[in-house]
Amino acid sequence: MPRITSQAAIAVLLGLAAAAQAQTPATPVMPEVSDVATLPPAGPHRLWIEDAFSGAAQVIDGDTGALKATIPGASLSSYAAGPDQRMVYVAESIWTLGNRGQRQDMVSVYDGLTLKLQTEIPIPSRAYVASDGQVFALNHEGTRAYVYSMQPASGVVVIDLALHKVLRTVDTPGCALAFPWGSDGFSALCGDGSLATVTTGEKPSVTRSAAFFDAERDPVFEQSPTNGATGRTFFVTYSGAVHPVDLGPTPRFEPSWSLQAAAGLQPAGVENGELAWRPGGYAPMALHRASGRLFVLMHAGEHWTQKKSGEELWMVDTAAHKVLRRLPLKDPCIGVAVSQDDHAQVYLMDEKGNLSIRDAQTLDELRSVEDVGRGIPVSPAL
Amino acid sequence: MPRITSQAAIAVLLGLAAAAQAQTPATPVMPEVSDVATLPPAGPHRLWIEDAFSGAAQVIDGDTGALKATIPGASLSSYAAGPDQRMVYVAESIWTLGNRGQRQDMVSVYDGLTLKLQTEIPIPSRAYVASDGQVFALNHEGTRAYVYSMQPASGVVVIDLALHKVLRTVDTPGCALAFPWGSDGFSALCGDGSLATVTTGEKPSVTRSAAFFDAERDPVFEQSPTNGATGRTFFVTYSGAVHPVDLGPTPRFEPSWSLQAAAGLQPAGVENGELAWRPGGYAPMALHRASGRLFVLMHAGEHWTQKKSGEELWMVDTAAHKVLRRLPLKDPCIGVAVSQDDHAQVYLMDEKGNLSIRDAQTLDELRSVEDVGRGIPVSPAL
Amino acid sequence: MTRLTLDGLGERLTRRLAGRLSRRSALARLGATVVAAPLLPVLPVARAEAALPSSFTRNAQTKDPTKCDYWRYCAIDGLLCTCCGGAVHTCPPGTQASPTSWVGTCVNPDDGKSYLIAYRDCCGATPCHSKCHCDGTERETPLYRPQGDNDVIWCFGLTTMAYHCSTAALVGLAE
Amino acid sequence: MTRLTLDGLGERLTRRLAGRLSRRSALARLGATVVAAPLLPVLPVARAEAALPSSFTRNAQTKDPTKCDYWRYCAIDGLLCTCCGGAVHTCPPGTQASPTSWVGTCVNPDDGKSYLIAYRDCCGATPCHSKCHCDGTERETPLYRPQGDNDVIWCFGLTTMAYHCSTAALVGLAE
Repeated sequence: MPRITSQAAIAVLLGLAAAAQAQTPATPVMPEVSDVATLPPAGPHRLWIEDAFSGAAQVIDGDTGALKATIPGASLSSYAAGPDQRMVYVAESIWTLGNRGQRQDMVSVYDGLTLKLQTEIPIPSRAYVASDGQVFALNHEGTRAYVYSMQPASGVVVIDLALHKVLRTVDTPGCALAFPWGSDGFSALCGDGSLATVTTGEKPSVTRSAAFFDAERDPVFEQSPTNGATGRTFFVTYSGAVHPVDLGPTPRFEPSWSLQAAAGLQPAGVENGELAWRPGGYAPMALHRASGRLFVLMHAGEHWTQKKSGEELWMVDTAAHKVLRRLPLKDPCIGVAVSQDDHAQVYLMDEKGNLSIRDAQTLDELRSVEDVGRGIPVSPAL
Repeated sequence: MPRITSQAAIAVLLGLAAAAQAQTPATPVMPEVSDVATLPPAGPHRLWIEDAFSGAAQVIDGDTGALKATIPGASLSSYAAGPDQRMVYVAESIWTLGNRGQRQDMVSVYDGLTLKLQTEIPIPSRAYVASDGQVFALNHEGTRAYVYSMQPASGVVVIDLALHKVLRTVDTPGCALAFPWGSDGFSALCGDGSLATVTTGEKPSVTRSAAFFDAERDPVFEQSPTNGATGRTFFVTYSGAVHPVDLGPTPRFEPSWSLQAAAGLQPAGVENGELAWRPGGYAPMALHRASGRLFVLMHAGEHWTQKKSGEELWMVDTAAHKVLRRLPLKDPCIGVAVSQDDHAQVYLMDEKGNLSIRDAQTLDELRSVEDVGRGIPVSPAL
Repeated sequence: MTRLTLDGLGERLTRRLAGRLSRRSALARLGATVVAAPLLPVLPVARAEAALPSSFTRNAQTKDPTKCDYWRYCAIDGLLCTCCGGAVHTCPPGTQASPTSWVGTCVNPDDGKSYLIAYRDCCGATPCHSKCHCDGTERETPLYRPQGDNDVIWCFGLTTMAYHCSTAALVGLAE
Repeated sequence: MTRLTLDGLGERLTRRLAGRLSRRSALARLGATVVAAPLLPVLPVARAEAALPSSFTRNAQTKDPTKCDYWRYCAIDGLLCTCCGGAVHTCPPGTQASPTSWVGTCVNPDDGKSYLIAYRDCCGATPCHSKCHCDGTERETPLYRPQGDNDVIWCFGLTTMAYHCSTAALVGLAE
């Protein structure tokens, strides 16, 4: 008598025996069983919307605009995906009593299809920041994860993602962030405008370059795009100077060039009152690695407006140092992302929380999604 | 050389010795010291805005409309104040890993002036609900707290607020909520429309009345207002029938009367299609205990619209069974509260999150506060 | 019993154990329900319909389960899983479907019949960012009739009660 | 050192201790700062102003500290404590003032002078519901120059880093 049984169970659970007895039994028909969805294998147009403060990343299908799932995360977590997004990693800091209690830093590991928690990798510490920069990154093979830590001192926690354990923490005094290259190396940016090159083997080594930018007057964005497979990286300054660097054991620095000059304009300066088109936003740029095309949110403003939303999207050929397209944006945008396939899509998030999905070639809008909520778009493809 | 010292400290902390050295020391002037504010002793017009989902209660001064402080709380917490709001209590459920891990149920105790956490009283369980009803309540002396629990079975956790410990949990099968009366008694509402009377001494006793309302077809609001000092309680049904009951060891039931009739209208029925003025909202009513005046949010609708926002505020004389005023509301309101002093204020929260503060006598608006955010107004005066 | 036992223990310990014990007991007691779930319904069947359908029914549609006026949502309260990567009776990836639920009786305007709907919450993850928030209140009852209370977080018997979204599973004919 | 020690421990234990140890070390190292706080400033002084004031300075006011264009907020990022029951350099009740801060150099339009402003976060409570969110970016630098980074949660050395709101304390003349 399953109905009796379940009635009894609920009655006990809810302490409502009396009420339950009183109820007219319903005609049994085949009831629907509740189940749980799984994600299809990730295609190239899968998109994440990362909301730093509320935590959680929305998983969106760029081909439909539909919300497919939510990756759970504590406030101020960082998110990353392994090869083919078969695994999803969340670097997070959680207190046992929410706003108080014992701090717990970890990298939580989720299956990429079921989003079921696989394990938690405890880490000694991580930078607790509302930053969209390279604070949590994987190497291009997805075998290593690097977590930037600034408490108490500047360092990078190196994690073996196969063993699910911390290998070591490399001190990076005066330097921050982690731009991975090769199997076990990464580079960091330093407060004096130099680059730190770090190998993370048994005996970690840290070497410093000469300063290649003015970190005080015209810093490079911590969201400067990098290609973990080749080490090719474009460090872009607040004023729009592009410093191409091939990261690796011995980094190769190329002469810098100007985004504005690439558009046939005067390079922008850093003095007060100097109005120019400048890069800005919370996710101000994205690189399509195969084509070397850089998509940058640009706004008209003075220096020190590096977080101002983009009024135009510039499509830049980083080989020819040429701006190919300038797309005026109806609503100012806080972030841009680009997928990494041949038929790439560009994702633009505006200040109202509306997402625009566009063809990366033509920049025509394919579809838009209203009111996605705060957060920046990220293409999780490794 | 304090400057050196502190420079060094910061340098170490941030791992930026290099950068720090490079800096021009600033001319020492008397710098401002950071301090922490404390609340003044609570006046009668102090107001709480409780946001069930985000957690936290905003403390607002009804005489200025200013936000004075925030009472921290986990999602789905319940809030209560002791005598003169010298102590603030938060009943909350927190998981050690935020959305996972070990569940911890507790009543967190805060000093009413500093809002510093004094202690946490662990409790076996509590109902985890988005309810604004009597799930957490103090007796009128502020010596006992009652926490309704429905996991696994229906019961009420009795807490001694002097000893900061749980005395016992009283099972209340088939009954829920806690309307405190006297020093150590409370009443609960039952699924069959009866009232359970509970004494919580060494040998707790639970007695049940005959059914006095139809819990299935016309339930009474769980937010029905009660006076813990006298036991005087007005159980109001979804259709607007008022059941006055003097809660106590032997509850005294008075004949019910109709809100609509008190306004010279036909009492509202419960059949589909029957349009009438009905009580509704998330905090649909509030009682000014001294005057016995009931303030009810009313809307025009059919039965089963008990959460619909109020389109009018009715001021009701509960002794004369007479509606004294019907105030049309410009924007529909989700909640109402009233202060308990002689120069009482009425607080109205509309659907847009705007708060209106009015004179409880004239219902004239004294001031309004824009965009206070989701949440219902509560006057925490015991 | 659980509670009496706990009262004997030290406070710290009590707190550490409280959740686990009470969840265990809940799970034990729920076992039957979980197993029997396919053959639910348990639960309150509304009395014979009044001649006139309710206002919700009169305005309900049967095509789009991402809208609040979808017929099954007559007593739902929460974020629709249909907007969060789930479906009408399917939880989004990474969440757990609650073995317990509150229940509504909704009329399908296509056949005019009343059906029992089990509103099962999907739990165990931060809330969905869904814009689809609905609050149906037909025959919705207060906590003292919890089987009809949609303010309760219906995640009993799961490893966590973090609320994500709500589903509406058809469990039977009400007549 | 902390970390090397931790690497030796079992994973569970590591996690249990990590926060506590690193906070302790932070506190130890911060001791001097905390004590010396009244005699701060430590910190980067911008180079001599360019002839023209910055756009923020040109539009700044000195009357209303609950507005983003208040002169001291040239490099603030966050919720203003002045809207949360605190004041320009006062944390709201129940929160803790961070002993550390990021720093901005703002011009007071009344005297045209540049001042060092220490932006100290108030921590230890759920975020303020303040509508007063501001994001000044004057001389705001990335993580590799953290003393000027307003994306960092500046709650180092406190018992919790839960962010509530941000203050702007005057610490000295920049010239």
